Amino acid sequence: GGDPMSSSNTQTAASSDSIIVGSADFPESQLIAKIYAEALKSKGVQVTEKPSIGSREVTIPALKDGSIDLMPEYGGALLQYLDSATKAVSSDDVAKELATKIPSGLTMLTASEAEDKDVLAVKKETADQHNLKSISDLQPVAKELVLGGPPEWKTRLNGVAGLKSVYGLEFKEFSALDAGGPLTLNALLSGQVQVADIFSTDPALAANNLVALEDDKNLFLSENIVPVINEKKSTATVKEVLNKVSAALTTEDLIEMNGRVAKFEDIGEIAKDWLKSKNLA
Amino acid sequence: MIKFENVTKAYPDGTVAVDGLYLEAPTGKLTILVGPSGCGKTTSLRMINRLIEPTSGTIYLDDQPTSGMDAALLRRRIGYVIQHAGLFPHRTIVDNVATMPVLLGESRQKARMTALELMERVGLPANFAKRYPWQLSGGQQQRVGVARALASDPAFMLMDEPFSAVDPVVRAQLQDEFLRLQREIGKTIIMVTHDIDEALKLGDQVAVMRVGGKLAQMATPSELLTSPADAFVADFVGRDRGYRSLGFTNVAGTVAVSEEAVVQLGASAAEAQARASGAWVLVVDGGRKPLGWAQPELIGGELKREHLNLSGTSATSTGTMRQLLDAALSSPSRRGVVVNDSGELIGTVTASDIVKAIEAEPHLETAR
Amino acid sequence: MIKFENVTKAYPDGTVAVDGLYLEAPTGKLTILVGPSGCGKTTSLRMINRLIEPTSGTIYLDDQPTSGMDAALLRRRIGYVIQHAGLFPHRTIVDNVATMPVLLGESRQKARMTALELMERVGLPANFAKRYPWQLSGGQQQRVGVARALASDPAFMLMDEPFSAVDPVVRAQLQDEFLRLQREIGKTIIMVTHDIDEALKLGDQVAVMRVGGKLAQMATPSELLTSPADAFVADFVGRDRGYRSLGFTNVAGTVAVSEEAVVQLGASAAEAQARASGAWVLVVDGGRKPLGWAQPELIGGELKREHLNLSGTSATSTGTMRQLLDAALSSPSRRGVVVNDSGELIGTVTASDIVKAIEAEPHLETAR
Amino acid sequence: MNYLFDPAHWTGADGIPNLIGEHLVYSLIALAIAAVIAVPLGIYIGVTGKGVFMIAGLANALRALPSVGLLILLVLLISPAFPSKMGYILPSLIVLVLLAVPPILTNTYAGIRAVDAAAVDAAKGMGFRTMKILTDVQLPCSLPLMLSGVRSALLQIISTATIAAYISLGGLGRLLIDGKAQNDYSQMVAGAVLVALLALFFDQLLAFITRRVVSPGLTRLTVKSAAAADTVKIPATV
Amino acid sequence: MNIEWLSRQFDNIVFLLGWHVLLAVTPLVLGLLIALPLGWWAHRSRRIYPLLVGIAGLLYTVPSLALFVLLPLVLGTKILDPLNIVGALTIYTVALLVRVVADALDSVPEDTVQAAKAMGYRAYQSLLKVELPVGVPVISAGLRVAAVSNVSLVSVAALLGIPQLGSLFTQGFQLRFFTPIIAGIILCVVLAMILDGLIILLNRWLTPWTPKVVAS
Ligand SMILES: Nc1ncnc2c1ncn2[C@@H]1O[C@H](COP(=O)(O)OP(=O)(O)OP(=O)(O)O)[C@@H](O)[C@H]1O
Ligand SMILES: Nc1ncnc2c1ncn2[C@@H]1O[C@H](COP(=O)(O)OP(=O)(O)OP(=O)(O)O)[C@@H](O)[C@H]1O
Ligand SMILES: [Mg+2]
Ligand SMILES: [Mg+2]
Repeated sequence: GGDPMSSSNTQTAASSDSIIVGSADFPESQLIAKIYAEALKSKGVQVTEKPSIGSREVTIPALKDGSIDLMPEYGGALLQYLDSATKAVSSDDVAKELATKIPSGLTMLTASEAEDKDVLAVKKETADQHNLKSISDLQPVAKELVLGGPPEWKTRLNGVAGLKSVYGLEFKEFSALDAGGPLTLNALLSGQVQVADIFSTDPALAANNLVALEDDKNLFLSENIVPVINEKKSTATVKEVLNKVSAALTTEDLIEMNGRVAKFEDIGEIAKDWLKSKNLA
Repeated sequence: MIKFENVTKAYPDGTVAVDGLYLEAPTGKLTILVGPSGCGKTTSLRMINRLIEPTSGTIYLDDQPTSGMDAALLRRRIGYVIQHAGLFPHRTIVDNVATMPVLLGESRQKARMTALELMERVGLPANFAKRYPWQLSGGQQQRVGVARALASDPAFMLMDEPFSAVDPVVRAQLQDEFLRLQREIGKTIIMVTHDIDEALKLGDQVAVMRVGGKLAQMATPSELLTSPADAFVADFVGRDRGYRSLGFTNVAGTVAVSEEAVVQLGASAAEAQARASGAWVLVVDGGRKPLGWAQPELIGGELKREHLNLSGTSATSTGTMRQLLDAALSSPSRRGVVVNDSGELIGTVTASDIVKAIEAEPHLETAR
Repeated sequence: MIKFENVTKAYPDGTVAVDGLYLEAPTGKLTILVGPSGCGKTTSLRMINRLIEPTSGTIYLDDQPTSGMDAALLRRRIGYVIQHAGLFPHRTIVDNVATMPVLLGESRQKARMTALELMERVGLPANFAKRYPWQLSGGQQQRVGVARALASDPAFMLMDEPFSAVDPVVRAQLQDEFLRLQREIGKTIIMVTHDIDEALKLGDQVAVMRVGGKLAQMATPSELLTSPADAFVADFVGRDRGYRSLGFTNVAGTVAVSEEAVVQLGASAAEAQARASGAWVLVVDGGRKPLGWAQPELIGGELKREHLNLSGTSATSTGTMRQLLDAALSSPSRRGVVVNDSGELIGTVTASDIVKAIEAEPHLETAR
Repeated sequence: MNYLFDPAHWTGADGIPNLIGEHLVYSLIALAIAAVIAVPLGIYIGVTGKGVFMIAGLANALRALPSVGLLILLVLLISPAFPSKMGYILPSLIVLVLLAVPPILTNTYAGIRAVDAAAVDAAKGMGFRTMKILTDVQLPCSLPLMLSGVRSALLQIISTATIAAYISLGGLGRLLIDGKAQNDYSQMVAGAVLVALLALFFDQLLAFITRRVVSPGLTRLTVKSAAAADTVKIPATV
Repeated sequence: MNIEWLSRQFDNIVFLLGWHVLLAVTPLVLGLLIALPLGWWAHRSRRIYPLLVGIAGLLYTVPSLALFVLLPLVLGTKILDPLNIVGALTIYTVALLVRVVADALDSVPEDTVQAAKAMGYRAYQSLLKVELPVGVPVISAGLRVAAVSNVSLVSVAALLGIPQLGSLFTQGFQLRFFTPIIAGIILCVVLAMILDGLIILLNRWLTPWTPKVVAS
């Protein structure tokens, strides 16, 4: 018995000559996974893809039990998943702490400089009206504003709790939406919420003229993109390929590629184009 | 009076269920529609209260054509009893019976009072009032159906095989009750059945229909037996029509009744022997009610119940020739027992005497 | 032979359905269980093939107690026909009939051949073979039920109100067919009914049961009519028992038949008048088959069909007294028409002559 | 289970009583709308016999609609037009209503059809007018089946109303969605149990109401005909 | 509708459809196989009937997502294992069909059962050769409902990342892209209707003996 979401079902390793690349159930994760897969394939590694398998509650057990072998992850979020009480914020701290918290059998490769972190966004009008540039600026007006974010923010330090303890912000209400997804964006644009958690690489930020407030007190963890892999599959070739990808990937690349995804372009094409442009395939 | 004038009904699929029907059901009389399955009996009946509209022809209710009337109002003037009673399953028995009065605007309480009376009249105990239809047997439901149709005291009644859902014994019982009731209330009734016995037993007049919706014959029951219009009617009326027609001839003094010596239970063999005429002696009780026949020669000691032969039926002096003949034929002594209306012995008759009386009477030939 | 020895059945709720029953159904004979509703007929029947287990007592099949047998094997030796036929809705008619042979291990093809023969035997056209039960009328389904029970050629048959689901006309027809069949096959049959007419018509012997599950009387039909054991049986047998019992007496030369002068259709009024005896003359067709009676005085011109009175029934010289008497009673001339088996006129008899013959015959008294 | 016994979870906007309240509001509104649509339509089809083919096909097609897909589609279509929670409430209600219509519709229709034809005939023969036959005979007699349709509709609504949480609305679904997001398994179990209890409660409540309003003359029939009619329930879709 | 996207994704959609069929049909077959003996049991015993039907009713009220998550606990499966979905849907199917099978067996006319018994059929012969075949129309009516609702339920598994048509919904949602959502809904409905039709055909084939009446 126990809790299946934190289960540590020991798992027979998948066949070692093939690597299963998984991704979470949102486009960016699928895109990066695709990049990993294409890059590996071009170096002759046998790859099976299992895209869009859900949130971390599903993907981490899946990694552990061998349902998948490789996943693109976000450093901060992963750390918080593994240790909800963490105090690490900066890229280095996150990386260091992650290395100790990562479940046995799994390992992280080098993190990319590219990052996709939570930002608090407001509409241009709201920013102008209250003269908002950073999160601290919200202090006088927070009581009139509704905050929107993913359901887990209710209890998380890097959510409602942190905004209160670090910034001293108490919003009028918190509305549980989704993780920077369409609900959140819709809610922000239609005015149901005035402040929302959006991801920094979301092209919608620019497209909708939203203002991302600066995290001046470093509440939100850095979210560098990092491949998490089953130790047994982490061969030299695989490591080399993925490290090269991580090295080449930038935040701007992500924003640009996310823009193409939003125009319903094929993720495979986008991934191949990027690899070609970086001479990785 | 209900009158059909050249009424025809053709269903949309082309079936002609009723074909040029002329029929008159006189006021206060019970008219029976009888005929083989599918001959259009139900169709004819339902055209009267316009549950089915005739294709052509006119039906009159007391000389007024029904076609011009408001159908719902017309129906409220006519009691309608259908085969499986068609009770409202969600209402108690008393409320089922009270339906029409309430519909006609009477207060619920008053309607229930009437309903209770009517229930008694059709032989339903008062403690059934609060029951629901499913708690009643088929025969009891039929009675409720009749009571419900009577509740608004309509001048006309239509009854579609009202007694068909019950077994023969209960059926006979219902028929008897119904006859009694109709003698009291004298409604203008048209009843459908496909049972010729029922028709002959109940009808003041009987309309025999043939398949195709045509009238084969309209006559009184005894006419039907003695002068069937054609082979179809003769066949439909059945094999025993000679015997049955005796059921329509009253005894009423036509046959001389002879005195019969009797003994009582407990009499000695010798006494019985002395009273016997032939091999048999009639045994009666203290009130001169016949108990059965006994053979004195078989009595050892005194006359006991087990010596009685019970095969003989008895006839009343006011009854029919049919009963009388049967009494004679069924009697082991060949002498039929005749009693008065209170069941006391009058005397006996022989089959020969009865037949002589029958033969003396002219055959009833109707002018056609 | 099927034998009940002191058999009692009490249901778990305490109802005693059958109480100390002794009964013997002789081999090759048709024994009928009759009695009012709820008297335990069905219960008795179903104890034989152990669909119900007796509470106490023993039932023997050819002198072997059934209690020790394997129930399924026992049942395969006994044909069973129930009220609503109980056909398998998912099998064609021929497969329904073939059920038992197939169950007993015969090849399907051979079983179907047998089934087709049996279908013919019970009067079902061969083109019904491929139909399903719902495509048959109630009466036809009954026949299939009988055919199915016969298919394994069982020595014993149990029939529970096998003809009750159909209307009187079809019912009489099924009964006739069944009688003919039983004459051919001579099975040991116990049949249940609550219709005394059916019991008297079909049974070699009749067991009358009373409510409470006790046997009231066991006798042949004519014994039942002439010597009912008690008032309950007399009542149950009904009012017409004198007349009915005539149905068990054959004419067979007991009554002298007089010659009757006849005319044919088209005869002149004068000719008819000349031949008439009394007011009526008998009209026959070219083959001397009686058509009806006519009154010469009413014929204007020549004798036509419309002059015929059809009320008279006719009796065959080999038939029963009942037919003969009815022929006389129903005839407008009071002379009953007697024909031979091919329907040709032999002559006429009067009711008086018939009654004389009846009275001359001693009453059948059975020793008890 | 621990989740249920923590008093902190029983107060506030996100407290269990509040969630149950929201859950009920969505459920009952959806049920009311569905009834308003399905009952008259079912009566019409039952009485006239028109559109029987349509009803069979439609009911099945509605059943086949994946509620998650439909909800997402409707949210994307509708929510931009409403600057308030309405943008989410409306799609949820539509999905719940679509879910509840088939059982009520088919049962109403079947209930009317199942009314003893002889009783209707007798009513007509007694001079009842069409409307009176409907109100005095057909409706009361079809009530047991109709209510059993309502009952299974409500069950489905209650267990499916959890999806409202998926698109940010309240109700007990919050416990499922939040529990999943917060990696709090006991919260999810608590949600599942509460939904089941709520459904059970309403099932019993409706059974009780049925016993009260249905004529005892019909109850014996109900046992069999309710089983025979198409009242099979469909599990919730989240 | 973005036709170009659809044609690009054709292989993927076919793949999802395949999984969807597998995930919907397997529980249907398993559920039926399990429900048959259980239903027979409920039919035989008036005490078991309310118990089994009651448990079945209770199972419906458990949201399917919760059941999907709960099952690995019971089955010891991996969280991503399609077996969880198959298991959960099998439970729903069984819950639905137990009552249907019991009612189907109840619907066999008493006369028919008695006739079989009286002809010397043993209990198992009567069940296999008479009662079940005669109960087919009722069973298949229940099976139709189960099939249709299974198709709809499978799509919920998208929230767990098990590939099937439901994946098109989450995908479309993330991208605010109608094409996959509409395509997914249409395919679900069409699939349900096809399964429904197949069961109707199967029923017809198994029951040539029923009067042809309007199905409802
Ligand atoms: N609605 C209808 N459409 C077409 N034909 C019909 C309809 N109703 C009755 N019929 C046909 O009309 C004929 C007469 O039917 P009706 O019901 O009046 O017969 P019936 O004498 O009452 O028979 P039964 O004794 O069987 O009740 C039958 O052939 C029947 O099949
Ligand atoms: N399973 C049972 N449990 C309790 N009582 C029963 C059961 N079956 C029959 N009875 C009762 O036993 C008595 C005899 O029933 P049975 O069916 O043998 O009567 P029957 O003579 O066949 O009647 P009918 O002519 O109505 O068919 C009745 O009083 C009946 O109510
Ligand atoms: Mg009729
Ligand atoms: Mg019986």
